[in-house]
Amino acid sequence: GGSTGGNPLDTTSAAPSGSASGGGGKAVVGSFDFPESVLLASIYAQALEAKGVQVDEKPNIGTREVVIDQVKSGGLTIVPEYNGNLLAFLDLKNTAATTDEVDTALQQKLPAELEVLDSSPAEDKDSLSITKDTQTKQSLNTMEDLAKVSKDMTFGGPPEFKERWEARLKEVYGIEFKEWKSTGATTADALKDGSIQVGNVFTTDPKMAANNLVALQDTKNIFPAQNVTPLLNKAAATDTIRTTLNDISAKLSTQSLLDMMQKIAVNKDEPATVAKEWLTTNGLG
Amino acid sequence: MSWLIAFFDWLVEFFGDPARWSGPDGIPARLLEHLEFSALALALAVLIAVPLGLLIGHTGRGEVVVVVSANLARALPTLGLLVMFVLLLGAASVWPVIIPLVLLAVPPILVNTFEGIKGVDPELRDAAYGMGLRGGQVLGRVLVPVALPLILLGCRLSAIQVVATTTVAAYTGLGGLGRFIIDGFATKDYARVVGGSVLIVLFALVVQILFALAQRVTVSPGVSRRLKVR
Amino acid sequence: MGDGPPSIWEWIARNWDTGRVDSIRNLLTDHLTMSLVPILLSLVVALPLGLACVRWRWLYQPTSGLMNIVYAIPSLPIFMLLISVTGLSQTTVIIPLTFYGMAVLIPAVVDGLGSVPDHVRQSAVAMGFTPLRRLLAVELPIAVPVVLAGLRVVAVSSISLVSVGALIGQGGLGSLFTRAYQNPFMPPVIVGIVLIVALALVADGLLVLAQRLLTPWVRARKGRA
Amino acid sequence: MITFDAVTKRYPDGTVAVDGLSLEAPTGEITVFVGPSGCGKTTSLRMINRMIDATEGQILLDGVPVQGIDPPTLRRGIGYVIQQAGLFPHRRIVDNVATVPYLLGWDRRKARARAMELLERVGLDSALARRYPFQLSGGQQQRVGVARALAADPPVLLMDEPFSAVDPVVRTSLQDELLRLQAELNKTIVFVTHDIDEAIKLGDRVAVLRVGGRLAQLADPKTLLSDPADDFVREFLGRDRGIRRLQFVSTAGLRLRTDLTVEEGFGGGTAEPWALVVSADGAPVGWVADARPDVLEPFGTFVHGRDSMRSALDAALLSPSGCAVGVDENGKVVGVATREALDEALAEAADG
Amino acid sequence: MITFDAVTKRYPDGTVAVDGLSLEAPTGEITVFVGPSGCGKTTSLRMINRMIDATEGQILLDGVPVQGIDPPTLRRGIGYVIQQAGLFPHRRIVDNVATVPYLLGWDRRKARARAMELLERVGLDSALARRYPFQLSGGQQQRVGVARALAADPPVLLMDEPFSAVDPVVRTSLQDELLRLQAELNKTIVFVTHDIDEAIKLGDRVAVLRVGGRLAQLADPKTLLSDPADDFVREFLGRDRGIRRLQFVSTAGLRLRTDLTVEEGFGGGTAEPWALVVSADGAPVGWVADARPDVLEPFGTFVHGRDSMRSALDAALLSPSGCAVGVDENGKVVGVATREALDEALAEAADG
Ligand SMILES: Nc1ncnc2c1ncn2[C@@H]1O[C@H](COP(=O)(O)OP(=O)(O)OP(=O)(O)O)[C@@H](O)[C@H]1O
Ligand SMILES: Nc1ncnc2c1ncn2[C@@H]1O[C@H](COP(=O)(O)OP(=O)(O)OP(=O)(O)O)[C@@H](O)[C@H]1O
Ligand SMILES: [Mg+2]
Ligand SMILES: [Mg+2]
Repeated sequence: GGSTGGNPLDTTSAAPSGSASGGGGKAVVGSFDFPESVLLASIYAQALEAKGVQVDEKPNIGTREVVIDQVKSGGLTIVPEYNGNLLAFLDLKNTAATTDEVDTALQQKLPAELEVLDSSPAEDKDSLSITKDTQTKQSLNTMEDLAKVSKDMTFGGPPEFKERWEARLKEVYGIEFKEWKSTGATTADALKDGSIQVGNVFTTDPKMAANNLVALQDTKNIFPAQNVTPLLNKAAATDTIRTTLNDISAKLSTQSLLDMMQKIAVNKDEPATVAKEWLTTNGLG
Repeated sequence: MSWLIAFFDWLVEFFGDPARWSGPDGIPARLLEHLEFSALALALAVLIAVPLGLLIGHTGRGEVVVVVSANLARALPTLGLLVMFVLLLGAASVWPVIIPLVLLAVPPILVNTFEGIKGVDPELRDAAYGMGLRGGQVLGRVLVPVALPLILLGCRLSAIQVVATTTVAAYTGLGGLGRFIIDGFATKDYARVVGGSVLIVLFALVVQILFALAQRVTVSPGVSRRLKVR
Repeated sequence: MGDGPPSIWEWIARNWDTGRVDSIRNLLTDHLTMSLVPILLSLVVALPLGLACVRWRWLYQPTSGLMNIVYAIPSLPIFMLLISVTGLSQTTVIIPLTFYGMAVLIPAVVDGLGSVPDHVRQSAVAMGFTPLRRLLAVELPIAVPVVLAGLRVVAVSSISLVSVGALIGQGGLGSLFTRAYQNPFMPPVIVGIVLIVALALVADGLLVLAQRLLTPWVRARKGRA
Repeated sequence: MITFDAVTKRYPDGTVAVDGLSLEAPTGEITVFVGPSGCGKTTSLRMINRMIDATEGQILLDGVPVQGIDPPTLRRGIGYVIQQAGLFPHRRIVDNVATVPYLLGWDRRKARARAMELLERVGLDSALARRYPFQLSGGQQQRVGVARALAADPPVLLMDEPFSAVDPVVRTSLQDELLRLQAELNKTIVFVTHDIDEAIKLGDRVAVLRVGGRLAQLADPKTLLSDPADDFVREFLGRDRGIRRLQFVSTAGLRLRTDLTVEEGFGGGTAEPWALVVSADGAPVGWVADARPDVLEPFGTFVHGRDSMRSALDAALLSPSGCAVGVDENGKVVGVATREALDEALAEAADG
Repeated sequence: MITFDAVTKRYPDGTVAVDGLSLEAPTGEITVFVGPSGCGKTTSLRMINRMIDATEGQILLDGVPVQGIDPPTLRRGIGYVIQQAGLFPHRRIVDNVATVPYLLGWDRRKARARAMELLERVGLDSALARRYPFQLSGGQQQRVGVARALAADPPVLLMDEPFSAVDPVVRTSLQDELLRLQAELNKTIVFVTHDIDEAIKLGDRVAVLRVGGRLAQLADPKTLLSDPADDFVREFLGRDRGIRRLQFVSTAGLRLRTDLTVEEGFGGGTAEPWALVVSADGAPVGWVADARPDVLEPFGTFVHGRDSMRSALDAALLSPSGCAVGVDENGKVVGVATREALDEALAEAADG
């Protein structure tokens, strides 16, 4: 919506919220509307609480577009981000791919109100996924393979994915779909029941394994690195927050993320419980 | 005032974009989908609620069922039902959306139909039987025409709620005007959110007008007392 | 933790009171706040507006027309648009619900005052009531049953509508639905639906009780009929 | 003929609405059921067309038990008129009247023609035919109700307090209308009312019921007034019973004197204390006392032969002369009934 | 005293409801406004307590123009009773009655005590005091309406068709009640009705209005019946005017014969054609004709001195003997009014 010449709604709420005082006292931890983000936010929140920070949680808010706005305005203090997606959000054209490239680019593009901390080795990449069936039938392995047949296929994913990637996919791989569907959280199911043939599923999503899905190889590195990276409202950030979150990022790995997500998705454990467990195991809780 | 200006900017942006007016993502397609969902849900609700209301109103048995079920159905959260049916039936079919909408639409129709029939002047019912009309004839030729304004009112209230609530269908990936709202929100494209909402409100207003017209056509002037006494 | 998903009872036990914002208990309190405030607020606003519509009849047409439109606006986009104004707070949910409540209550107040039989109003005038006193001592009390009937509708639908707020992260018990949707799991949905319906029925029951206490003359009438 | 044979109606809640009722409503006559509220009038009436079924006993229609007839069929052959007319608000007047003909499968054109004819018959302007019921006054609606009941020319007509919702003036005209119609049509009518005056005016026979649904008396109105069966009936008939009885006494036999009239401009000097001044065209002008021939005193008139003794008595009481002026249908004086003549006629009536 | 001084009411739509009305309603009397529907009765009444303001002319209350008085204050000093009673459905009967005392700031206890006293006065059981209006019958509600109007003991009472919604029997008892109350309380009452019988029964003075709100006649009931001002009034008074007039003629002066009574077991053989058989305790048993001493014929009675000539005439007409039986308040025979005696009394009445 940038073309409207400034969003008047934003100005109304531009003032940082009163809770964001200079000290290390308070923080509002938010998350996107998918379980992994909720989990990460819960890890942050509980770790901070353990450090005596007064935490207010706002889980499940919505998409990046909405959440980042809130961090900027001070409605949120901390959000668990993914460096690649954040960069793509700030600069759609940016083609940085590796973790370092992305982090460097990110520092340049970040608006003044925001601050990112260290990237964690834990990564959860975007992917274009298909079912094993489709894979064997059409012998698709890479996204280049997909470009040949994509015109007959229906794509499903979160609504914002189309905005962000439709042009890039066509430009880099020449991938064009017959139809774009908004499938949100049901993408994996939609793939399975055949209402879509290609879906955008995160690589750490336990549904990948559960539903026999495979990710097509991103041979041209279009999907950037997606390391878990805390995003902060600069004005509300304190050193306690910074060190606590950096400690977490250092300990977090892709495998531990996968393990935790497995517990949440299969055992239906609560994100908060899983987070607490991890914090305790890693001596951060 | 900046509010209003932004609002109109968004409307211009949304409706002024020619790309919006074609394709599977375009306004006409979404409008049609919205119409399909709403009409299907409403039709089903009418098919369930009107006969039931007629039966209960006519026989006078099962009044409690109406009151309790209507209250209960009003209390049911549509979003919860939606999720429940998605989990039960999968997201591919339209039923997870249609069933909650039908549940939402049934109570007003049921209650109004029932009240309409029950509220018909007992003298009138008496006169009808007294002239030798059979049970079904009394219902069809006297009670329904007289209760029609209330029955239509129930349908209208339901229709408006259904039109507004079909929006939520988009949450599970189905189409309809709700797509503009959910997708617009996801991408922070307020023009789309506003445009979609305006479309839904217009849709609801058109439904109101259609019902008003239907009322004019179907309800006898003797019941609506539209005619001036000459 | 055991392997495999917990039963619904286990799940409830685990999540009832975790001390975190999304414990069932906290959601329940949030839900209550977000539904009760609009109920009360809409009543407080609808009363004077309804009175004004009765006093100046010409006001009623446009007001009820406007309220008809308000009623046709889906809650979701309003929530979303309001986020930019009121932020991620409960206010965002409370404001639209208040308007929906008004859409029901203003006509209820007008109808309620309209249900005062003309001969009763006339005899009040004839006995020397001043207009204000007549309103307070005669007309409003007689309007109570109709207004309360409207309030019951508002209460039940507010409680059930709050859950839509979950789509912007402010839905009280509704967040159980979004959570269960993102991470497919039935117990939270069941718990959410049951609690919301229960809340609605309790609220409804309380209002019925209030009606009995406030309007003994209506109850007595039913008792005899 | 409608025959009640030991009919009892007990409602499920135990109320005995009608208790062992036996009576006959003869063909071509108006039988009126009258009695206090709750005495079972409506119940009795509705058992005839099986809107209510009798608990015990049976009702015969020309000797055929109604229990054996399918209710809708039975009802189509019996006209039914109720208090608020019960017109169908969604149908035009003409279609309301044609309801039963339509039901009987008459040709639409024929049914409507019949309806128009009936509207005229009950005294309604044919312009009203295309209106809806709400566009009619209460009295007009009642007339339509009667027309509707007559539409299929049923031999039997049941009327349940048909005129009790309209104001007294309209009510009187509806009653007169009914009597006129009945003189033409000769239906078997059962008429329910709680108004004893109406019962006496309309009924060929009046059945007085007491609460609990027992018959207190069945008699023609005159007998009822002169010979109430018991205190209940006497009480129910109310005051003025003696005066009202005179309604059934004709003035045809009333002896009139023609020697008491004088022309206008009369100067006094007859042998009688009073003389009636009559105008040139025969209309009464006033009484003059012999003592004061220039003062015109009030007078009262009755139509000789048509009006009842009640009118004659009233006319006599209006004048200081104590005499009633008998006139013809055109208002011309035909003679004077003196107090002696009245006394004579009244004594005769009391004896008869 | 209430004075209408050339009062005109023109509604905004141009309807002239009352046109130059001038009359007085004297203190302590019942003045009845009567007339056909729409003749401006209600409008006239409501101008007194300023529920409607006159367009021209003025209304004085004991010489003070009502225009000068603040309406609520004015109204608290004037009782007002209307057709549907207008009771507050949400208040108990006792609180309904105490409404004006509460408004006047009386102590709650005192107001309720006053209400209870009034309920008793209008003939209501004190057990009803704690009920709600809908739990009362129409007649009882009307009584409460009257009690409520009387609560603050206002000198003036306005009553707008107060009894027209209840059935005739209850209506009669309410009318009697009102007359009894008025005999005790001596209020200045303005009473509106469209029922001429009610007007005649209740009114000390009756004002007949014609449509357009013009006064047709203002007179006491007897004068009204004997001397209607014009055809409109005559028409409005309706039939039986002569008979009804007898209502105002007392039987006190009626000559009774005491020589016509015989004891039970009488065997025949008086000089008279008829004899009245009286039981041992003085109650009438029946007439016997000299010719057939074993057959008891019906009789009619009137309370001598209390009942009117109308009752006496009715009693005479009930019997073949033509004589009315005069009894005392306890039903004991005090004498017999022969036809000659009645004629005599009637002639006297007609002259007066
Ligand atoms: N459906 C019913 N169930 C029980 N009792 C009934 C029913 N209908 C009538 N009754 C009772 O039967 C008795 C006779 O009722 P019905 O209606 O025949 O009286 P009515 O003479 O027509 O009275 P009204 O003059 O008031 O119309 C009354 O006591 C009434 O309460
Ligand atoms: N508010 C009004 N505006 C215009 N005309 C009115 C109004 N109120 C009454 N009228 C007219 O004034 C006339 C007198 O009305 P009013 O109510 O005084 O009659 P009424 O004698 O009491 O009649 P009823 O016996 O029917 O009660 C009628 O023609 C009526 O239609
Ligand atoms: Mg009846
Ligand atoms: Mg009036």
